Amino acid sequence: MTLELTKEDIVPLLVDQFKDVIDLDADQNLYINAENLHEVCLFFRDDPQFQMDMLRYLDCVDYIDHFELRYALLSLKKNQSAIFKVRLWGRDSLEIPSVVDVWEGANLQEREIYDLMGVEFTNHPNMKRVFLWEGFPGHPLRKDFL
Amino acid sequence: MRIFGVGAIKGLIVTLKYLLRPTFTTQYPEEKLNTSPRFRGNNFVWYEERCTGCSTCAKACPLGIIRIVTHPEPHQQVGSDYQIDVFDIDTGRCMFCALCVEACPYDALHMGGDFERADYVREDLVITTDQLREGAKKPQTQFRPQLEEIGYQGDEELDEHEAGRWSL
Amino acid sequence: MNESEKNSDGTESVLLNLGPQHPSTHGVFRLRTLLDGEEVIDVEPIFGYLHRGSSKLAEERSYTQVITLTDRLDYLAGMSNNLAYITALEKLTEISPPERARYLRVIMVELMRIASHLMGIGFLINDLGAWITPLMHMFREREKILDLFEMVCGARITFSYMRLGGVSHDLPIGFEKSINEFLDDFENKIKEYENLLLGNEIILSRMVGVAPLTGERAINCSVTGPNLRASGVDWDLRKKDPYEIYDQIDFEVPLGEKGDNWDRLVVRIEEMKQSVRIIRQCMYGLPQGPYRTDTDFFVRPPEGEAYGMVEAPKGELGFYLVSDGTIAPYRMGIRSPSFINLTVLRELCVGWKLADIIVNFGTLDINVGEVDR
Amino acid sequence: MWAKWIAKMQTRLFNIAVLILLTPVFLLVYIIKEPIVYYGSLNILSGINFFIGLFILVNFLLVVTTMLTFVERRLVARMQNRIGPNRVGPFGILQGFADLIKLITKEDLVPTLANRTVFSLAPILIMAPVLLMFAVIPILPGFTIADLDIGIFYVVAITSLGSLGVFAAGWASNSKYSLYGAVRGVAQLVSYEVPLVLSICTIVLLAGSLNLNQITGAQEIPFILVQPLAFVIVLFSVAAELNRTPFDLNEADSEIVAGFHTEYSGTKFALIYGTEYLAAFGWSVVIAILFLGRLEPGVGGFLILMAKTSIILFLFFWFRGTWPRVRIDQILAIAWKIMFPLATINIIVTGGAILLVQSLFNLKSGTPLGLQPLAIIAIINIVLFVVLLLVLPLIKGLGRFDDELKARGLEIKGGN
Repeated sequence: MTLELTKEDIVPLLVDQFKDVIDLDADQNLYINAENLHEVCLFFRDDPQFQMDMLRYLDCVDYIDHFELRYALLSLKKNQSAIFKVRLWGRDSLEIPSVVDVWEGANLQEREIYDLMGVEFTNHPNMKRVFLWEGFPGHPLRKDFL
Repeated sequence: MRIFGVGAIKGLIVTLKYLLRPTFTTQYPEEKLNTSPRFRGNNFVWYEERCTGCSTCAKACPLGIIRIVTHPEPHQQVGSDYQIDVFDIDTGRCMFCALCVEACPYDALHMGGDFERADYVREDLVITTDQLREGAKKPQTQFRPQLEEIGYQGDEELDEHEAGRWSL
Repeated sequence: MNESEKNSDGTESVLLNLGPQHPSTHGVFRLRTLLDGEEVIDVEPIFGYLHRGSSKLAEERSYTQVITLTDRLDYLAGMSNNLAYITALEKLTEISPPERARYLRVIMVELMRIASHLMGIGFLINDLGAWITPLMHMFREREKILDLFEMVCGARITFSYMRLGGVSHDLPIGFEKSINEFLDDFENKIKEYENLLLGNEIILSRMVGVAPLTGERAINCSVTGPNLRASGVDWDLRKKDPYEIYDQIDFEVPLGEKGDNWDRLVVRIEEMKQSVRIIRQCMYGLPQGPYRTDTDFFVRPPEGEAYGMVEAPKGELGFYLVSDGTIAPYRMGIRSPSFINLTVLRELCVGWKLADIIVNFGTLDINVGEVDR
Repeated sequence: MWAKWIAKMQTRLFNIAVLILLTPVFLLVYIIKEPIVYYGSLNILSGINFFIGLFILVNFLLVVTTMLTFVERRLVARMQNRIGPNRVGPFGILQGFADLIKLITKEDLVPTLANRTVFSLAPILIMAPVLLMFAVIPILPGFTIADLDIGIFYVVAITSLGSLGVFAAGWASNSKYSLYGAVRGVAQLVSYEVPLVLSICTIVLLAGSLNLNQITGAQEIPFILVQPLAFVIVLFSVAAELNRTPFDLNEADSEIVAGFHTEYSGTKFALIYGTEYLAAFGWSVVIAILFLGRLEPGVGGFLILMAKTSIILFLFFWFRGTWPRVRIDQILAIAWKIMFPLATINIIVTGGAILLVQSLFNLKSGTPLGLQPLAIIAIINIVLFVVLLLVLPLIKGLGRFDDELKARGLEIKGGN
C-alpha cells in the first residue's frame, strides 16, 4: 500500500528548514505559503526522507473568497504520497510560482488550471490556454462562470 | 538462426488463413445480431396503468429530458394515483443510462430493445405520450431481475401485470 | 516555433499542421509540427476541440448522475472511468461494497483493459501503415468483449455500470460460459497477433530503438501506465497501492527496458495476457452474495474531499471530489492519464522523422476524449 | 485575361481534354514505330483497325482497372474478417463502376492557390506513360501493338516518366502534404529504378535480347527458377515504383493524408486512382512475362497469362493487406544498402554462370541458351539465393533488432 504521509508526519521534518512557510493555523491539511512554494517543492523532491519524484496531481478549487491549489506528490521509490495545499486569496490577478522546473509533469496541469481557473503560474515556459482559445472570456471552472 | 524475412512471411500466413475463413461481420439490414435481454435500446416501454406520476424518473434523469405533467382527480383520495396528462421522453438528448428505469419504484418505465429509431428531424426523436401508450410492450430486463428470473428474453409482449415486481 | 527560421544549411523549415482533421490523430487533435525536410524540429500538441467541461457539468449533477459523465471521458475504457470515480466517491462517503461487487468490478475493469489495449495496438499498427488488417483483427476481439458487457449491463460503450457501494447488475445467466469461451479463444488470438505483428521486420525496424524515454524522465513528467512501465519503472497501482481485490490476485507487471516504441507495444500485449489471468482467477473465486449495498440515489456525503485513483488502461486515472454536504459535488477534478502523458510527446518526437511522430503518438495511446474532458 | 479564361475552361473541359490529349499519345506510338510489325494470323492491326485495336485495348484496360479496385477491396476485406463491397451488382462486382460514376459526376475542385495548368495536366501525365507501357507488352506470342526491339528498356523508361506527373501533382496542389508526397515519390523512384534495372539486366543476359517477345521465347525454364533473387528484387522494386505497401510512402494515408493527390477530386482523382491499379496490372503482366514462363498461343494462352498476372497482383494485394509501411530513410536504405548490392552480386554471378555454361556447352555468345545450360544457371542462382538469405541476417546492421532484443532479454515472439 502507498503510505499516505499525514500532516503529523510531514510537519516535524519541514519545520526545521522552513519555519515560517507553513501555515500552521489550518487544522486538517498542510498549507504552504505561496512565496516559498518553490523551495518547499525542491525540498520535497530532494530530501531523502520524502523523495517525491512525481507530481501526481495538481488541482485547484474555487472557494469563492480564495482559491486552493492541491499538490499531490508521489514517491515511486519509497511508495509514499504526500499532499499539501496553497491558498490564494482574492479572485483577480492570482499568481503562484510554477513548479515545472521541479516536476515537468506540472507543465500541462498548470496550463489547464490557468485556462479553467485563471490562476497564473509565473516562470512557466509556455503559459498559454490549453483547452480554450486565446481570448475566451472568463475561466469556466470558477464558480461565478455560468 | 533467424532467416531474414521470416517474420514478415508469418504475418502473410496469418492473413492468408483469414482469407479462407468465413467472415466475422454480418450484413446489417438483412441479418441482425441478437441483443442481450438487458440491452438498452433507444426506446422506452411505459405502462400507464403502473405509473403513478411520481416523477422519480424525471428527477433521476441526468439531463432532465423526461417531461411529466399530472393533475389530481377532482375528488382525490389520499394514496390514489395522479392523472397523467403528458409523459414525454426526448430521446434526441437521451444517453440511455437507464437511471430512470433504475429509479422507477413501480416498475412502470422500462428500457426497450429497439435500436432502429433514426429520424431526419430532431423533434421526431421525442417519444410522445401517445407513442409510449401505443408502442410495443417489449420491456428489456435492465434493472428488472424479476423478469430474468422467469427466463424472459426481452422479445415478447408483456402486459402490465407481468412486467412489474408485483401485480396491480 | 517560427516558420521562417533558417536552418543551419540555409533552408527553411516547414510548418505542418497534423490535424485537427487527420487520419491518424485518433479524434480531433492537432499536432503543430516544424519540420526540416522529413526531420522533426518541434512538435506542439494543440487540443481542446473535444472539451465538454465534464468537471463543470458534474457540479450540477448528483453523485449518481455523474457516473454517466465519467463514461464519456475515455470512451474506450468506460468501466475504468466508472471505477475510478466510484473509488473516490466511496472514499468520500466511507461506504464499502460487498465482496462480490469487488470481484465483478475487477472482472469488468480487466476486460476493459484488454479492449482498450486492443484498440491502442490496433490503431498504432494502422498508423504504421498496415492498411487496416491488424485493426480489424483487434476490433473483432473487442467486439466480443463488448458483447460480454452488453450481456452484463446492456450497453456497449457507455456502461454506467458501477454504483456507489457495488455494481448496478449482477452477472446474467450464461455469462460464465461466454466469458470462458472468450478467454480460451483470446489466448490463441494473442498468439496470432504476435505472429502477425511482433516478428515482422518492418514493424521491428519502425519501432525498436525509436523514441526512447528513460525512467527518470518519465517519472519527472508524471507519465503513468504502460508508458511508464515500458521505461522500466515498476509502478502499477494494482500492485503498489492495491484497490478492490488486487492484493488477493496473483499476476505480474510486465516491464520494458528502454521505453522505446517497441517496449510500449510489447508491454501492452503482455498486459493483455496478465488481464486474462486476472479475469480467470476472479471468475474462479467469485463469491456468492449481494452485489450492491442499499444507498440513496441522491447521496449526501459528509463535507470533505477525497482522491480516488485506479490503474486505468492509459495510466493512473484519478478523481478528486470535494463535497460541501449537498447532493452534488462542489468540485470534481479529473487526473486524466492521457492528458498528462502528453507532456512527453514533444520530447519523444523531436529529432525523429515525420512518420515517427504518428507512431510515437500512437504508442503513447492517447484518447482525445480523456485529454480534453 | 486570356490565361484566366483558359484556366476557367480547363476544369470544365477536362474530360474532353483527356480524350484529346490521349489520342496523340497513341498516334505518337503509331508514328514512331513505322512500320508496325504485323504478326501471324492475327493481322487485324492495320490502318483503321489499328485504332479499333487501340480502342479495344484501352477499354479492356479501363475495365480491368475498375475491376481491380473491386477485387483488391474484396480480397483485403476477407483478410480483415470483413465481407467487403457486395451491394452493387452480383457479389458487388459493379462496385468499381459505381465508384467511377460517382467520381466522374463529382465537382471538379481546384484549390484556389494551385497552379491550375499543371494541376490539371498532372493526372494525364501520370496516366499516359502507364497506357503507353502496354504498347510493347505481348499478350500472345508475337502479338503486340509495337514489337520494339528495346521492349523492356522502353517499359522501364516510359514508366519512370510517371514520377514527373507525381511531382507535378504534388507541386501544383500548393499543399504541404502533397509536396511531401511528391518529394518522397521522386526520391523513392530514383532509388528503386537502379536495382530494378540491374535485376532486369540479368534476364536480358539470359535471354540475349531486350525484346519482350524474345525474352518469353527464351524461357525454357521459367526465369523465376533461374533468377529467384532477381524476381524478389523486381517484385519489391516494382512495389516501390507503384507506391504499394510496404513502400506506399508518397500517399501514406496515416502520415501525409493522401500524399501527392490530397487535393484531387472528381475525374482527376479517378484518373490518378485508376492509374495506380492500371500500373499495378501493367507491371504484373511484365513480371509475369519476364519471370513466369513462356507465352502460349490462343485464347488459352491469354488466360494463362492473365492467371500468372493475377498471381503477381495477388501478391501485391496480400502485402497491402498485411504489412505496415517503412520510413523514408529506411526505404532509401533498403534500396541502396540491400537491394543495390544484391542486384550487383546477382548480375555478376549470373554473368559468370553464363560464361561458364557457354564454355561448357560450346555455345557462341548471342545464341539462346538451351534447357540444360539454363538448368545449371538455375542451380547456381538458387544456391546463391539461399546462401544470401542465410548470410543477410549476419551482416551487421540488418540483424540489429535481434541483437538488441536479445540483449534486453526479449525474444521475438510468434513461433509455432
